[in-house]
Amino acid sequence: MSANNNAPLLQLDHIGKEYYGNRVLSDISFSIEPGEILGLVGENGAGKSTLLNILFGMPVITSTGGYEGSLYLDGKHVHFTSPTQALAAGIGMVHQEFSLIPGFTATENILLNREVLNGSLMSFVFSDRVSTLDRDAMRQRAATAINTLGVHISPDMTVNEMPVGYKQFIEIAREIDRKNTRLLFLDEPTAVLTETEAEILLIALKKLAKSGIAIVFISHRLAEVKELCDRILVLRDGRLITDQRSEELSTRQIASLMVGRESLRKEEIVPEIPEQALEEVNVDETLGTTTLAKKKKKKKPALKVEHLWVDMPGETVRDVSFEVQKGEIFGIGGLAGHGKLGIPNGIMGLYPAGGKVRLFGKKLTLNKPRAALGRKMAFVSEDRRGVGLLLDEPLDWNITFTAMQTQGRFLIGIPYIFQMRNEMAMAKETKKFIEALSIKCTGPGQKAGELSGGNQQKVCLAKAFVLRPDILLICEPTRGIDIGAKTLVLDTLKEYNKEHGTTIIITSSELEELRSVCNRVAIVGEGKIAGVLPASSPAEDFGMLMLNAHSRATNEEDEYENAEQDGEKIA
Amino acid sequence: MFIAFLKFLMRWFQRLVVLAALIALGVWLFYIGREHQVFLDNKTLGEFKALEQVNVSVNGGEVSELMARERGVKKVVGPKFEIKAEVFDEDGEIVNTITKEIQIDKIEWPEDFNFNFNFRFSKDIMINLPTLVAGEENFIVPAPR
Amino acid sequence: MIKKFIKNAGWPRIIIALFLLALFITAPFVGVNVFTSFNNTIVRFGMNGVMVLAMIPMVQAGCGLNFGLPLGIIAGLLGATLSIELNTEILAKLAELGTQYKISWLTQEFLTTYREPVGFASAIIIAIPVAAVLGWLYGKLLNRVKGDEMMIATYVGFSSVSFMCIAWLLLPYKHPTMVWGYAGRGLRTTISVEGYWLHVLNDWLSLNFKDQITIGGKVLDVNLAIPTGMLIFFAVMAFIVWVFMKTKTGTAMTAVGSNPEFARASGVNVDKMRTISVVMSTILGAIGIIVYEQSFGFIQLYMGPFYMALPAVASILLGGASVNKATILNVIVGTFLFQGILTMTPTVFNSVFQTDMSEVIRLIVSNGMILYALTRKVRA
Amino acid sequence: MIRKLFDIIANNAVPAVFILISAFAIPLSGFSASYLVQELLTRIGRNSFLILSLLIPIMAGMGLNFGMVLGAMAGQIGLLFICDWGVVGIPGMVLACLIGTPIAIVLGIFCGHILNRAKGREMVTSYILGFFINGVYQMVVLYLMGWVIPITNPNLLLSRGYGVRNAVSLSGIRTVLDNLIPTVITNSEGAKQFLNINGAGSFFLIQLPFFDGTIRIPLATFIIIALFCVFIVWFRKTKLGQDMRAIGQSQSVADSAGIPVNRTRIIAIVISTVLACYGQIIYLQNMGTLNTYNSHDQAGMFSIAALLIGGASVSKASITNVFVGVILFHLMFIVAPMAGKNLIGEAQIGEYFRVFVSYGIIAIALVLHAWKRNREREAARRSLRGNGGNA
Repeated sequence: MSANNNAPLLQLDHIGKEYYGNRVLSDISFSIEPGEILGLVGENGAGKSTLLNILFGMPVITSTGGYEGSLYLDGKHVHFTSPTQALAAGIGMVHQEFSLIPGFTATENILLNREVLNGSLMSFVFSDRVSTLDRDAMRQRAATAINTLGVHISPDMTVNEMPVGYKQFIEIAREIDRKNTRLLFLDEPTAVLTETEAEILLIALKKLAKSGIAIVFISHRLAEVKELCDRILVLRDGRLITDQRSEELSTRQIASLMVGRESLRKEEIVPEIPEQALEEVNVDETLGTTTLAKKKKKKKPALKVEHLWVDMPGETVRDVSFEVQKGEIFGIGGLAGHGKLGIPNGIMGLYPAGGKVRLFGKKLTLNKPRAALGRKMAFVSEDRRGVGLLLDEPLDWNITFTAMQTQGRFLIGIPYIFQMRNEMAMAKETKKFIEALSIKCTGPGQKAGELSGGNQQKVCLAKAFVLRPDILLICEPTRGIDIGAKTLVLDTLKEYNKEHGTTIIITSSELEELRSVCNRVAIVGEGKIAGVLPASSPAEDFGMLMLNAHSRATNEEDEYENAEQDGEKIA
Repeated sequence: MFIAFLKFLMRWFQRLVVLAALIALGVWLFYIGREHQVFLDNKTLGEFKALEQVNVSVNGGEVSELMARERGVKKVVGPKFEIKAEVFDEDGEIVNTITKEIQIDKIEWPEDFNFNFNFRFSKDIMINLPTLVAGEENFIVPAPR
Repeated sequence: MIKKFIKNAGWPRIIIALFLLALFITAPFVGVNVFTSFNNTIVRFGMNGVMVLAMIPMVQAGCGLNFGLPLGIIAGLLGATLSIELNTEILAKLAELGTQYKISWLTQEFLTTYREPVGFASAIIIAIPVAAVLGWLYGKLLNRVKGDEMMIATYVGFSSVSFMCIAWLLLPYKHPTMVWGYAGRGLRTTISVEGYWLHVLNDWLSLNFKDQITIGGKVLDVNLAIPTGMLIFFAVMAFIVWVFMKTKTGTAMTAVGSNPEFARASGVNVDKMRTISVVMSTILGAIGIIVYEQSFGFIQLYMGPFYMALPAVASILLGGASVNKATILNVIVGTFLFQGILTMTPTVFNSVFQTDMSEVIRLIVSNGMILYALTRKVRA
Repeated sequence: MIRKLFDIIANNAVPAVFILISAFAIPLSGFSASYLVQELLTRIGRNSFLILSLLIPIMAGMGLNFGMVLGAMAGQIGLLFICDWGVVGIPGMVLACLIGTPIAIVLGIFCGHILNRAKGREMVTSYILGFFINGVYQMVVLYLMGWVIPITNPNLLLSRGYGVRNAVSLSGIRTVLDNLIPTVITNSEGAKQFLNINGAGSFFLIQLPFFDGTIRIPLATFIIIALFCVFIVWFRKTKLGQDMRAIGQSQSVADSAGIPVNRTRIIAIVISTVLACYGQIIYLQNMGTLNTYNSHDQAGMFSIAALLIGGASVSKASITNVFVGVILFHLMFIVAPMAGKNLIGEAQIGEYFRVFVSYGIIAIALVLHAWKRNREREAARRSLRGNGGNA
């Protein structure tokens, strides 16, 4: 330990980070004292994970050019280039994904790579790794660590037999067992816990803090954050917005700080687009008015989804129902991992799904991508490199392949008997889109893998446009591309909607983006629709919808009340 | 820091010791495990006439009967062996029994001995029985190639 | 420029090409007749070409290198042996059909003149459905074990060969040229195709030169026999594969190999495409072995097909293919290089060192090439 | 419940089928019990060590180490040297091991590096690597030995003056280990006969009155194998063993816990290669002749087949699997040709049958493993949905 007792345990000084010219963090400064619990909140993409990566010395940071600013531990300047260094310095981290070995017992997992060893003669010649394990001592240490948390888990239970909540405790116990751990980062530790488990955890964390360990707690459950933490930091768009004591903030305030009030400027622009779109296609129900609807026959919605469930790993959809009108741009938002991506993927048949989906009144066969494509739906996947593109093939293949396979275009010959690729037609079509979307490339023959992220996304769009879809489903259209390309992609979508009257469903984690493009936005939480709002609704409403969707149903009402009261006080 | 370095040094030292021990073990195994051919020669060499009959055994093993001008071969393992020769006269009576321990690698060859380069490393020797029986020292001659 | 070329071609390929070039250059100086060697290379190219071609569909569909080629070879062997066993019956049946349906050209006379090509064709025609069935089953199996195709393919090949060893003994073949004389049953280890379809492709339109030329005061025999027919056959097969890869199905297959998720999202039935590729590969393997046998002169049964996949796999990799991308050009270049080395090393090394190192070089080059391909990162 | 039953059957199906085959084939072959037991004991002594060398890479999640032939080659090179130098008996064997060890370590490190570059397809890579190193081995033994590498014994070299002969007699070490502690089991009558022939004193004689026939037991070899089993049990308890188990289950978790994954994987392969080297030396001391260019070829395949027949899988294997496997596999090996001959009148059929079984069993094991893994992946995905609630 350092002799300098006045210095804070950890101090961040003007930390910033850019990924390929894309700024994700700027000018973050704060400090943590021993025994303090800090709540770190922010939307997805606000920069929380990047901040953690920097503090934990993850290789992602070093391999992308390091970071700006400096870190001080006990007043001494530190720079971690690998997690091992961070661990050695006493920083522990519990990740969102479990880092446990399923076939091992709790003991083995807690003491992974820190096993208690018996001495052995062989270790002189080889290394300590040939010493045998002292199982009894290990079990005792594991039991101590588990007891500190106040739960009762047998140290001999194997992890794959445990309920999810237990796994989380084992993860934390592992960090506690590390003797030198002084600072603990917990990334959404309660997300998988039941209510009682979460309570036990919070108590345990408080106890830990009393023993002098500083804790940084990251969660979307604001009530928890407020209850547990001494101080709350709100991160938005890579900036530190607030650093206040938790008593001074209400959950509602936190929520609005997270979503941002400055976006009023954008809101002024938003309403224009839906109005235009509405006039052209004469669809009205979108904004809740019914006046124009009577002129036309009661039209069937373009897409009607009832009780949809989708089994997509990490993005499970439980029970979702909504309607989208013809010509509308419909947004689906929500936090990552809550199933918003599962909806379009499920409709397109890419993951096992059930429920009822009707296209213009006719039932759609689920679980068959071919059926969905055959009904003139097109899909742009969120996993561009994994699903969206043939990285090793030229652009013309990428753009025309789906149309070729499902609509029999770009082929010459006799259908069902002998059909060859019409490479001329393919190249011609591709050139058309290269020009229209100004895709930067050497020509239709260039491989898709060689393009930049933004241009790859345009290729994905072109692939969908070639299909001349009635309904276009787009996931995360702006993920991982730079700002210039972002606006271009969004503008393209708007234009396409205007020109062809195509119904577009956009799924995105960036709420602002949805609000700027869509007519209506649905917020998904826990695999269900939390609510559908017109894009022009105030940002706070969206924020509360997201956060409420996230918190447990039992807490919901109390929280609202508290929030309102708090809000009044502040006002 | 320094202690860590010492530990590192110590470990390498220990490894070197083990390595050296293993090499030494190899050399020792080579020394004790090598099989040699010992040719037994009952021919006249210089002043020593071939013997009528001699029964020879090596390390108490099988006995070979060698008549005059006969040659036999025995295999021995290791650097040392004991040879036992029983000399018979014309009537088949034992006249002389000689037991001799021979250390192959300690054989002193005469100065003027003409052998090729790796002879000393070679594993085969020949014993001239008449010379041996006569009690002379230089009864060991190079093995036939 | 050169750097880019090296990067595109890959250093092992360049080393091997230079090695082959060096062999060709040294050959005349050590008294090896370059023309004969070159001719041999061409013949062996034709013999092996179709089997190497068999690698393309599976590689393109993402099933990896077809180490299970022996399965196709077995189908070919069945076709070959049956065509000999049933040779007279087939000819008689054809003649009967000719008279029955009044096909003017299908006469007894025609069949006598073209007995050999008909026999060859019948071998292929019998082999194809067998290969298709085996390939279909094999494809279904490979679809269940995605990710481990290559190892399983190897052992499917091995076990099918050893299974057929039992079958060759027990199958009721009767033809006296094929079964063991003393037992009257059980097929022989090698069966001559002489009198049936030996060299039907080699001799068809073959170009023969016989001349003597003098280079630098040395008289050199030029004795060339270019197996035009076999090369044409290979070209036709290559063309068929090339055209197939350009069809709608072929395109879908390539996409499946390139990114199965993309293909699935585009409405392609991934498993079906993979099965088709395996069936194609197996059929090509079956045809390939028959072409090989007509030139080699013998049908090799029992453990004969055991290691036949390895040279074919090595050839296509040598030609520049990777574990998931292969073209016709890879096949041509690779087969030529590989067979070139196989023909040149024994002759040249024999003349220089008076020993035959060709077996060792074959082992190192072919397996080294496969290792190189396996250890390359597939996707960044 | 039904699933559990299915699992139990599936896990032990292979040994069960082989027990069944043997039950039919043994009476068909007409071999006497004492002959079978004698043959089996010999083969257990001969092969167990080689098979045991496969266990450690399986523990480290690297699958079946087809690269064990590398170790076998290293062992053979050691044997060639002691043959040349004429070192015999137990010292000869130990010296061969000492010479083989560094070669095996170097080859193992090489193999480990290659396999680290081909993660996810270790098996096919190690398999091809075996062929590749076989080429290098042939080059060394056939061209360099006697030329660059000093080998002088004319009994070893080809008549051309360099290169080693195809068949090398290992008379100097033949069965030295097997007969180090000579042990015989027989009945009282056999004992009398035996003593008449061999003289008293130099044998452990175990008399079992009910026993029919005379059986020699390679006791020293068994002791070595037992020691090796103890080693494996001990190794599992070490930190290194624990790390390997961790890596075998999840490389990424092990890596994030700070375990040097690649290095540990290399160590696993090195250990396996070195042990295979010793295994091959033990194998060949029993055989008594070294087929310079073929002996190692089959070592890998037969060992792997035996292990799988013992009920092991690509990801899980125990010492029990080794012994069950070696007994069942070799029982079939001994019995099949005779059974084939008596059944169909063709010994050849039995020969081919056992080859077919060896390859077939590996193919089936690989298929089952891949199948199971893909199924588990599906199940894991399904459970992901299940824990959050129902649709």
